[in-house]
Amino acid sequence: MERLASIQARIEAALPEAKLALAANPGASGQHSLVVEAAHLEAVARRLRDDPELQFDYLSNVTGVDWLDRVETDKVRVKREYQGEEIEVEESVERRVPGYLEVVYHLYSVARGTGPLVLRVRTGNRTDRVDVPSLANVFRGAELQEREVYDLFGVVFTGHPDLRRLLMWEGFSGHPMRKDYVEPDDYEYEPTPHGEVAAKASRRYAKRGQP
Amino acid sequence: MSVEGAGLIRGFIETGRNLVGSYVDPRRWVTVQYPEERRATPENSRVYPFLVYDGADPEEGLRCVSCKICEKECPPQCIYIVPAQDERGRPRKHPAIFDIDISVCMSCQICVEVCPFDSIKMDQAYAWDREDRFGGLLLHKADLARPNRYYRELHPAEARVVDEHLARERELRESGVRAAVRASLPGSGEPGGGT
Amino acid sequence: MIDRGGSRRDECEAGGEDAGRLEVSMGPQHPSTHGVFRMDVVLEGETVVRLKPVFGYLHRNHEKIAEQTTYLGSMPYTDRLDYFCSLTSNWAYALAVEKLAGLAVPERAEYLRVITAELTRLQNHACQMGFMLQDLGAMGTPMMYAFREREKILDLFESLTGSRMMCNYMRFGGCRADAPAGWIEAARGVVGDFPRFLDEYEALLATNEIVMARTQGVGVLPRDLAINASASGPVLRASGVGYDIRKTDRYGVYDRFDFRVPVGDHGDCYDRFMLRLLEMRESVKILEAALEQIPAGPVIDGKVKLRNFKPRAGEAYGRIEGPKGEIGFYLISDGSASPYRYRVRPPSLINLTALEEMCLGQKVADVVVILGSIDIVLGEVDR
Amino acid sequence: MNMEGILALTGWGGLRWVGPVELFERGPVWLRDWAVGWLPEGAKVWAEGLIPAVAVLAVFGLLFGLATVAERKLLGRIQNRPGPNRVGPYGWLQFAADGVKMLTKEDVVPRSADRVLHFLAPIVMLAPVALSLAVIPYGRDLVAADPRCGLLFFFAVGSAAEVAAFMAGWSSRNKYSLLGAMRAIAQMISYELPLVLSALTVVMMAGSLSLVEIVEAQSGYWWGVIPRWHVMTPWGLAGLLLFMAAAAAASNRAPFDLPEGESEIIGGFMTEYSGFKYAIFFMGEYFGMFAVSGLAVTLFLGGWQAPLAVLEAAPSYGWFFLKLGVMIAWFIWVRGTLPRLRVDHLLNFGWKYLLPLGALNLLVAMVWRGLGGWAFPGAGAVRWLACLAMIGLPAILWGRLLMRSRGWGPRVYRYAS
Repeated sequence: MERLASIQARIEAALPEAKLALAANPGASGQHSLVVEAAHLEAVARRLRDDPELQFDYLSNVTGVDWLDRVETDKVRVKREYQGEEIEVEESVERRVPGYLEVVYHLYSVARGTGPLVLRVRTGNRTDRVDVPSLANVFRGAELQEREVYDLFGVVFTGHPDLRRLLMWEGFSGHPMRKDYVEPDDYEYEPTPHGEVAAKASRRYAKRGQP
Repeated sequence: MSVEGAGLIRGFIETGRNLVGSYVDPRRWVTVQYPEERRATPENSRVYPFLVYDGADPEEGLRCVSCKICEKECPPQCIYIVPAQDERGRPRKHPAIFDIDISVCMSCQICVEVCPFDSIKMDQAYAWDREDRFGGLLLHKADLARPNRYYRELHPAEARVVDEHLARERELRESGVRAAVRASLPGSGEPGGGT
Repeated sequence: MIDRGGSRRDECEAGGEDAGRLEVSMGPQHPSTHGVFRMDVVLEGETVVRLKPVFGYLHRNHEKIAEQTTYLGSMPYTDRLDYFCSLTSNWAYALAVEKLAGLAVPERAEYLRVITAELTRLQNHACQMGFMLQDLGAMGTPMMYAFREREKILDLFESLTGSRMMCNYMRFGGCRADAPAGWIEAARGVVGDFPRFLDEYEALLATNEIVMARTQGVGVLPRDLAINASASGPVLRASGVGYDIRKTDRYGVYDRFDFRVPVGDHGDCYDRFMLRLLEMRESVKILEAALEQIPAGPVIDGKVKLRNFKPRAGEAYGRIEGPKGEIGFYLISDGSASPYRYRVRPPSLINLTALEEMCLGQKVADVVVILGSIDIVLGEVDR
Repeated sequence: MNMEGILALTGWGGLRWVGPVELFERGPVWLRDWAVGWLPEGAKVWAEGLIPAVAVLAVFGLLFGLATVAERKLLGRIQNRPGPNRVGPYGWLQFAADGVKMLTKEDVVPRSADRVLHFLAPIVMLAPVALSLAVIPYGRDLVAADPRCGLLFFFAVGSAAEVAAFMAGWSSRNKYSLLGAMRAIAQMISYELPLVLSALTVVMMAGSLSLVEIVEAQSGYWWGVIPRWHVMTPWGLAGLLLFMAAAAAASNRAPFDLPEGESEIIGGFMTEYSGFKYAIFFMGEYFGMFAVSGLAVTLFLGGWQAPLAVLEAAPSYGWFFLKLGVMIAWFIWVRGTLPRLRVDHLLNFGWKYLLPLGALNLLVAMVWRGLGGWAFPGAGAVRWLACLAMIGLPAILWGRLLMRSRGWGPRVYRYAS
């Protein structure tokens, strides 16, 4: 934790506009993380890589996490009029906490043998503000993994050189790793690109007069 | 300093040695002529689960109490259990239906590990085939039941531990019952009874 | 413009930049793509001018399955990621969960883990070299030698874990079962015989002029790109980076063994090939020491619950040096019986990041060799 | 067997007592004459051509079957496994089962293939190779045809296989087939040259293009023990090695099996062939291997000549087929040992290595003949060694130069600290 705080201080000193937050890990592993604002992600990552004291040059793992919208209930005491007199009652107020998608990066240093440094970046929500800057230009190793996160979670990486689906086929709709993804009953009838290819081929052969 | 071409010649010598060696050196020969020869399976080897029964009756002797723990823990969820009921409709500690879909089972042995009653164990089979792809691979209680004798043959070391453990439990249970009976009898004069 | 469904004539008639180029879809059904991997290759003559890997033919969403089952229930699925190295996948997953829940592992179990992991490395490297030589066109001879040795190691696995490939052996806080009587001696015998096979391999292949001509200077992955593209395992080390997680993280009891990490200077297929040979020699050293030192004692922490295992909320990333590279598991627990997030870091997939750079300008025959030298298993690439 | 003699039919109507040696040696020729004798005068000239042709095809057809089994068994043993051992005694009838399988398989022709060429390609592949078997002398007087230009005929006919390969590759309309066909053309054309060049050495020394005469030029023994085969001379030894390297390439055998290259381009020009057509291709390749092996035996290994004078009692064609078997075993051993070359290495090897060495070998042969007049004690050994050095040293040094110029060589590895 102290080490992470010193890294945070170092980065904030170098990049004053970038605000980092420490996210503590309640588990036993002691792997705490730094939360970066999406706008400064690339600069922070570049700094982490190039800083001669840190040298986090190896992006081991990139993954997404889907945090659903939650409904939290707060207990509030309110004054209510009841049978003519005012009394204080406890009421529960439902508060909707918007969910978000999170991209988690695990950085290591090959040069120093240190790590992991966990970086997290969050999207605005789960529906329309799902873009995060791509790290593929800082770490080539992010290229395929970001494609996978895009494919399975629907995080859009701006600036990615080749953002296509990785594991699911092109034309597939939905993002299977999201928590609210509903599996179709029957995969057999999903449209696949092959149908289009077959139709095109048959048109061409018909034109040429081949069987 | 090596002569160009020496590497190729070294390779020829090596394959030539293996050509001859396959006739004389058993360490170079791992092939088994399958239908005629079968390699012995080691004791730990596993394929699919079976149900153990004690005594002679494969139905009543089943150790399974249909607690459904294995059904819940099975990763691919290939176990299906319906508990038996007595005449009055109360659940009995016995499975009415115990099916395992072998086409889904991945032989992971987790059901065996989680079973608190030592009633499901892993079978061994060198080759296992069925002609019917669907029905033939759905094993019912009758297909799965095997005597404890069979288990002892398959996994002798493991079965010894299990048998000892079960015997101890039975002893405890029976002595507990006896103690309870004695305790309920007034004026029981036997010293040290029911401890 | 290339018409994907079209024939040669269409492409040649199309004119423009792509005239005279041939787009070949190598895979998903191709003898040398190690399964159902596909590469869209554009050729000029036989020279590769563009290569796009296409993934997902074996995708089964392993991570989603794991998020819907218990912690223990995912263990047999990790066997099926890299079906050549089930034991190292097991270990990586067990390690991640142990970090998540703060569990300690008995000493004997740590030794058994090292032994099984190094045996896995031996058989994986041997077979990888065999497959690569198969891709080079060596008619299966090296592969058969590798499989001959692998057979002996798989026999050991079967008598220890009950299964030859889908071992499902590690548990949180230890290993599932102790070694049966005589197993350690049998393992010693197999390990003792292994250097003979390595000598044989070296004589057959290491100085073979055709192998050198086919692999030296082919598929070069420069040092900086290797680090930047997150290559790991022998691929990273062949590019001149002496990074071995067994040394860096010192997980398990690896700090008790004396072994060296071979490093290549060229980053080509020959280096990747030879490094695996040298790594096997080091693994034999580790195994000999481990089989000598293994202490008596329990193999699993009896207090760890098998059922209803619920680590407290938190997250952990655990990784080990698998035969193919860094295999890691990232887990987020919300305190329930199944992980909230379960992620596999697949070394096979991530090592393919720089595949296009390695293949550009090479011949089409080199593409399969480069792919073979990276060592992928599609069960892990597509998950 | 009656050791005194056997009543044999020598030609039409002539009966006489012969010994077993002569019976086996002359038997095939007598059998032919006897069969021809039954026919009317006009048909005899046809029959005299046809009977050897049928005999050659039958013998090599059977040899093809046995060679496939032998190849699989030998490869199996090299790889420490038994190989086919189920059909027939020790699996030797496997080829019959394979044949039945091939014949009953569906013949798949791609929809967009050029059907005529696709159909013709296997035939065009097999026919010239079978023709080239005609000029090889299998035994004393056992040759289907003995034109004055036998060797020329062999190479001329053999090069038609290139057309077949390209026909197959082009007509299949498959990208892998096309790649395979292009490789086949490049390879066969480049390797015909070193092949011819190394054969040319023999022609020069024997002074004839007729294969029968070339074999006869190798008769006799030095000091009564060492046969006067060409391979026993330095230029002959080098010629044989060059010839075998080029022959492997010309017949698409490992390590030069790039046109098939199944790990890279699936099956090369044979990708879209199945069933019987594939079997014909397969047969064509084996016939090609037999033809070049037979030629190598003829040119360098003394053809049907026995290795020792005392062994001349055995029938001459037996010696030929024994040597042929050794050649085939060599091809199989190579296949079990070596990985495949890459196409540019292959062309480099052909043009930059085999071709200059082939030319040099001609020179060595000339020197060998020129030094034949030496008559001091030990002159034979000096001449032998001098000629060997003349071809051997350049071969090693030139090979080293070619390897080193590309930076190929063994490496030493370091360990991370």
